[in-house]
Amino acid sequence: GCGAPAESGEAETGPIRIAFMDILTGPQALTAGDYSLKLAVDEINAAGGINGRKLEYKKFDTNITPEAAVRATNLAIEYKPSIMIGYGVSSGLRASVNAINKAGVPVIHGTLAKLTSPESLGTKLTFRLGPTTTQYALAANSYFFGDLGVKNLTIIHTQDAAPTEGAQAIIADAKAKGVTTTERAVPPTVTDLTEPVLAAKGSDAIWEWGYATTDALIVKQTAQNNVDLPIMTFSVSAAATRGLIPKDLLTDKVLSVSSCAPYVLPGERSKHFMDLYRKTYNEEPTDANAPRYYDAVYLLKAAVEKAGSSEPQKVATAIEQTTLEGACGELKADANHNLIHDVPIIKWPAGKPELAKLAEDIESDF
Amino acid sequence: MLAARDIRVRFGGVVAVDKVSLTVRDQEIVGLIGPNGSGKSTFINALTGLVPAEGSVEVDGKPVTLGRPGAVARMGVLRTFQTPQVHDELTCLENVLVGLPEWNLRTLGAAWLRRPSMMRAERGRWRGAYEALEFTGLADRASAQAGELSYGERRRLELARVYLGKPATLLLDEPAAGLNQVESQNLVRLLTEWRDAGGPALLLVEHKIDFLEELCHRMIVLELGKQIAAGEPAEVWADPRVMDAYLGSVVIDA
Amino acid sequence: MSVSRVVSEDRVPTAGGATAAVPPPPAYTAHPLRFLAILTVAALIVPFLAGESAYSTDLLNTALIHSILVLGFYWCFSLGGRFTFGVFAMYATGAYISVWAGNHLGGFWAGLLVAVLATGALGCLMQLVFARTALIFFAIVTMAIGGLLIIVFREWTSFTGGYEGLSEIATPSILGLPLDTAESRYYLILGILVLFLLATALFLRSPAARDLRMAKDKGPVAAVAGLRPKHLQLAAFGVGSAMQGAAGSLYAHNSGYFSLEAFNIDISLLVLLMLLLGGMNSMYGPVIGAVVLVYLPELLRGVQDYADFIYGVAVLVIVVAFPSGIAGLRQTVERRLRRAGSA
Amino acid sequence: MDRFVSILASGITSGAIYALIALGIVLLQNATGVINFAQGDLLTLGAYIGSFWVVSMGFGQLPMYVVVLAALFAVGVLMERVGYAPLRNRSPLTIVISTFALGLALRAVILLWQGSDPKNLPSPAGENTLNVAGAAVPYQSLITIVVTVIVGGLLFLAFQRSALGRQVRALAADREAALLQGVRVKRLSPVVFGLSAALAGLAGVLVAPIVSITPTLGFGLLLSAFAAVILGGERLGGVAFAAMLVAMAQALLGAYLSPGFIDAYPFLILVVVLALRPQGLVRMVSGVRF
Amino acid sequence: MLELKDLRVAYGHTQAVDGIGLTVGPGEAVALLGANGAGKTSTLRAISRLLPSDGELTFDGADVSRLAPEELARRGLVHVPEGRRVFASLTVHDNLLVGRTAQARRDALFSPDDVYDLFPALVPLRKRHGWALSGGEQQMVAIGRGLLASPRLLMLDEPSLGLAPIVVKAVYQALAEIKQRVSILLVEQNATLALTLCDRGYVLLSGRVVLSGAAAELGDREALLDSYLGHGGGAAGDSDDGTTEGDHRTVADPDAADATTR
Ligand SMILES: Nc1ncnc2c1ncn2[C@@H]1O[C@H](COP(=O)(O)OP(=O)(O)OP(=O)(O)O)[C@@H](O)[C@H]1O
Ligand SMILES: Nc1ncnc2c1ncn2[C@@H]1O[C@H](COP(=O)(O)OP(=O)(O)OP(=O)(O)O)[C@@H](O)[C@H]1O
Ligand SMILES: CC(C)C[C@H](N)C(=O)O
Ligand SMILES: [Mg+2]
Ligand SMILES: [Mg+2]
Repeated sequence: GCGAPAESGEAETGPIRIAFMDILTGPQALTAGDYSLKLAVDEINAAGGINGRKLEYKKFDTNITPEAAVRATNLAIEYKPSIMIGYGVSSGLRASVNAINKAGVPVIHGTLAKLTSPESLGTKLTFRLGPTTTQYALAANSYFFGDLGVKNLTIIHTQDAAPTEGAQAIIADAKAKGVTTTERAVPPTVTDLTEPVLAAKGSDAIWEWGYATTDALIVKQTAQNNVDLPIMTFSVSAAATRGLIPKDLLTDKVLSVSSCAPYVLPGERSKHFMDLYRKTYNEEPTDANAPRYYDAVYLLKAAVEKAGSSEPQKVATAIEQTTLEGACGELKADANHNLIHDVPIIKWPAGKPELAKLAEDIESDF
Repeated sequence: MLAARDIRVRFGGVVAVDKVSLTVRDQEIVGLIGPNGSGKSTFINALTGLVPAEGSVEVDGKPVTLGRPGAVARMGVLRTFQTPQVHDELTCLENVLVGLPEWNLRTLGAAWLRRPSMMRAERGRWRGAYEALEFTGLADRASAQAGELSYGERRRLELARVYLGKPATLLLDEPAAGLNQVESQNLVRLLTEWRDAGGPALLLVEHKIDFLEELCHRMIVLELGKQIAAGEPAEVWADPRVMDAYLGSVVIDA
Repeated sequence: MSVSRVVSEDRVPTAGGATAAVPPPPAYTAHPLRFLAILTVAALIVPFLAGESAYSTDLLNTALIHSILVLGFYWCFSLGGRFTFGVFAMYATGAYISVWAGNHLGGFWAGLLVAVLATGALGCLMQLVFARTALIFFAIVTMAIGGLLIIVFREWTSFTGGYEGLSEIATPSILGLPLDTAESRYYLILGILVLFLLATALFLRSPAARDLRMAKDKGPVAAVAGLRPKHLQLAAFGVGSAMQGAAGSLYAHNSGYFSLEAFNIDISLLVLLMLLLGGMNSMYGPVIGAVVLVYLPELLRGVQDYADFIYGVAVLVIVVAFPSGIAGLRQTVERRLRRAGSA
Repeated sequence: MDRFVSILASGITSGAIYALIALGIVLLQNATGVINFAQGDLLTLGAYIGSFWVVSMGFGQLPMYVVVLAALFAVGVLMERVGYAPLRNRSPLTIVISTFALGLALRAVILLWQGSDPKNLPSPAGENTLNVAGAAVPYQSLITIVVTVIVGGLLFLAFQRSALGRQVRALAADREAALLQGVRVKRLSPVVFGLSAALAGLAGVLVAPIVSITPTLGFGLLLSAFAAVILGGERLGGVAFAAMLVAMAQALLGAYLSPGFIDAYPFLILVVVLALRPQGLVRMVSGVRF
Repeated sequence: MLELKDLRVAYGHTQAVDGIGLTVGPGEAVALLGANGAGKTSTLRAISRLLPSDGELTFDGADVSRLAPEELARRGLVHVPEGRRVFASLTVHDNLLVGRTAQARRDALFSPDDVYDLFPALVPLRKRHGWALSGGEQQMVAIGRGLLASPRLLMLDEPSLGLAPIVVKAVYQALAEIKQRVSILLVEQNATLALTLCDRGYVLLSGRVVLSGAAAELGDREALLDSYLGHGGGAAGDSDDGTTEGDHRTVADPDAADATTR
């Protein structure tokens, strides 16, 4: 099969196509990503498009299995996009990399594991719009160890890929800084964290890396068991905005580390995004993907303008050289094609998110 | 020859068969009777391994492991059931074929690797099965599904299955139940002719007295799992305990 | 034998082997081999019609691999009478073992062979240990075993790569010719599917198939007739498991990369759905079901939010109205018409 | 000590939830001879309806229970009409498959209605806890346990001791013979489906305040409930007891062996028990005699 | 009380019941006789509405051919089916109590104790599950269950099947007793026995009535046997029942036919 790079000519005059790759169906489906991508596309088109060309996008369901991701990728390539935005699961992206390479289409994705670094993937085409597991770990640890002086840390994480990798990074960093750690791995579907919570009783803080559901569980169960410690979670913002955590349990001891938090970031673009999103959809963006895909479209715009072409390969090269002030902060590709370098830590006094710290210039080893 | 000694079957607190011993010699027809629930079917189930049991069973002098379905079958002892057991979705012919004890060329390996010999053997078997159906008068239903048969027809199908199995000893659980007088008579004749032609020794469980009377050489009577009488039919019928427990003081008079 | 027949003499097949009067059992009146040949030829042509895109080739290969997987389930369930929810775990086991053996014992064919043997043995073990477990309990216990196997695979990352997956996978080859394109692997997978279908067809036209039916539906009755019902069911479950393992192996070597996410209980559901839709009383049911349910979601991409709902309803409709699936459509319709006519 | 009590309390709470699911399964199993694989999804539906009523609509907690029970009863009746009534004469496995399909459809409907974002349902008792031997036991756990005990007891009386219960069991044992005895299948079987579904819904609104509501919430709990059904020998009392056993084993093994395998313990229990005792711990009624 | 006209039952292409007409009056006992496969069971099942059938079916003067089986039972047309069909998972006592369901609002004719009196063998088995019972014990439970329904018309399909002679006697005595209050439609292989109880009888062959009349007339052995064999009633002789064909003579031997009459 030759899903070949878009032939020039027609390709340089017609609309610029974006393939949006995400889990669109099933229990793991995400919705806000699609919403914010659409925001950016509509905004750009309303302002006349890119170099006078309209943006057009189409959604492809990668689901959670690598198999489905490959199929979605193959189909997406037939759509002849200038870029693919999305991919929520590392292994799905990894499985699709052959097809991506063959087609030569750049990808902006939000996965966080080592598995999807350009080196592991063996490609120059992928860009990571979001921190890596290492960046998350280091950023949160810097707040814990530096700002709060934590000496004894309990880490509770789900057993799947990224949380396990993240936990390892946290522990390695803690060891280097002389902090003692206790680790508990639990299944993602866990419904009872009593034991890990009790195990954390002697420590200074809890680092919980899982899902919105486990975030809610840990906050509720620490409260029930009178364990009053700072808790760093991976996505409490999602749990909080969805109301999974009772309001009175949200305090400044409940923390979260986020890939992109326009609701607390001071930048212009962040405020603009939040206003636009709230105005358009009349709700809060509930997952961290949302602002990222908004930024991804603007990154494409900047790259196409820089390259003067929507040809995928040229776009890829241009992204490497682009710097963008986005809703998530400053985006700029480093040697590992990671675009984000400042990671926000958020706290929740009285149920309202507040920036606890912006951990700046956090670099990843992959 | 089938020899069972001190067979005992317990279900929790219920002793359904209590130390029953019995021998069926070649060519012999033995009746096993008794009131309802006296343990006749359970006894047969014990011999054929369908319920766990204590005691010992020998076939032609060789011991049999109890509690293992099929152990006696491979030594030439076959049976029928008091409620006819056939496969509703197989044809009558197929139902009979399943009763063939010959193992050769009936395995997965033969199906894949030894087709020609397998097919040759198969054709021979169809003939045998068809003859068995003819023997019990079901030949014209050979390709009908067994599920379409009436109660009495199922009985005959079961009989055809064991017929094909050429048993040395046959245990029949109420073979005449559900047959009318004429049909019972036919069955009597069928069984005698079969036996006379070198057929199996029979152990008969039945409630039809005339049927037993015509066939049996000896009879054994159970009550509450225990043997209460044994001997020639005439002796047994005359036994007052059998009268009381089984026949009722007056024999049914039409 | 000198027993006088109850039926008049003229109906007795005359001596000397004139078996004309003996109706052959239904299994021997069908022509599965001829149909299989036609199907194979058709399948050889399909790639030329489907066009050459990575997308359509991938779909074709997936449909074939799923056909093998469902055929394995058909052996366990339709033939062997043992309902297993562990298909997804067998599939995974086949994949992982095949990759390992392929890398350590000499390439794809060694991998496939070891995977087939290992999953076959695992299936036999399961069937042996739980031989006396009742039907629905067995379904549940296979679900549990599947869950346990996946947990083992999750923890044993040195063997499985866990969620990071495996990418060092031997490329299949035939006579030293590497099959490094998906197009070429189509023929490999097709070959193996046809081989399995042939094995199934030969089995169905054998006395063993008949014995197995009796064994699975009337085990004790078969036993006291002298059959060994448990042996037969064991063989069927083993063969079915081995086919599921083969499907896993082919999946692994065809995809070139996979991770633990590839295996979850949804696969067992999908396989069940495929068999039901295709028809569980025909050896072509698995193929029909797999093909339809690989392509259907692609057609439904436009309304994918409703896909699961449509599936659920589809199964209900099939179960209620077409108990013998697409393969049995003709019989079902005929029966309907007959009933309508006689009522 | 307080650690042990806390773990015990969380175990008993899970046990109560498993018991409610398992009771629903057994009720239906006794009435139809079929194990309902949609029971978990019914639980999920109950939780979502509860959350919708309380969180989205802002209505009261107490009426919520009534609404959920009524709604689930209706769904159960509907299930009977679509997925069971047309299949009554077919093999139990066919009906099992149809419950599976119903579960799938139900999950899909939930997804369409509520999306994949997790939802919550606050406890009527808030986050308050009761001090038991130094350990904090949430009121929600107490509510769950008490409700389960009451419902289980009522069910036992209704099912084991009343004419209605007898008719239901007769229906499962031999539908045709039951008809010949005048058992009104067309009224009875929807009622049983409704009751069973309502039990699932109840379990849903009891478990929801403890965890978050996701589309797969119930399906995840289903296997533990199955373990209870199998261990308990398909009798109401036995099953409730077995549910406790499974949950306690899970909680204690999780606490003292490894929490990482909490999801493996019900599997392990099932596999080990069935390997040793193919009929389950308590011998269940076997249908065949020759 | 019960009246059938031109009842027909077909299984696919086989016509199992081919236009049967039959009446059972109040307080009357009627026997339905015939060889294996003659269509007796099919007839009863059609009456109970378990099988789809054509023809007229009136019970108590009302057309019941559209009624559901359970409603028919509740009106008092109670069927003790072939094959016993005891509820396996219920105890003996519970089995009997389920029988009461069909009693509906009629006065009770029988109590469980009456059944235990009739079948003393069941007394120690009260708590035993249906699946553990012996064949004959099941038959007793099935009959007892039917009696507890307080039937107005009792249909029995081979009630003596598998029962010890002493119990058969008891059953027939009981039937003779209730005959005054309950009409009976009896399918029985033991024709002699059936005709001692019944006032009238019908003999079926291949789904048709080939002989009918008062019990005394039918008691004439020759006519009865002939009709069993398909020579008496003018119906086509091609019974699909092969057993009988070649054997006419043997069977007609008066001694051999002297069935259970000892
Ligand atoms: N599994 C069991 N559990 C408990 N009791 C049982 C079991 N199986 C059989 N019984 C009891 O054992 C006794 C013997 O039963 P069996 O079937 O052997 O009687 P039978 O002599 O064949 O009677 P029939 O002539 O009525 O068929 C009966 O009382 C029966 O209830
Ligand atoms: N489900 C079925 N499908 C097809 N044919 C059937 C079916 N049930 C019965 N038959 C046929 O209909 C005819 C009448 O059967 P029925 O059961 O009414 O006979 P019966 O008079 O009760 O016989 P028996 O004395 O053996 O019980 C038989 O020839 C039988 O083969
Ligand atoms: C898709 C998820 C892995 C995103 C994650 N919740 C984040 O905050 O970046
Ligand atoms: Mg018996
Ligand atoms: Mg009959």
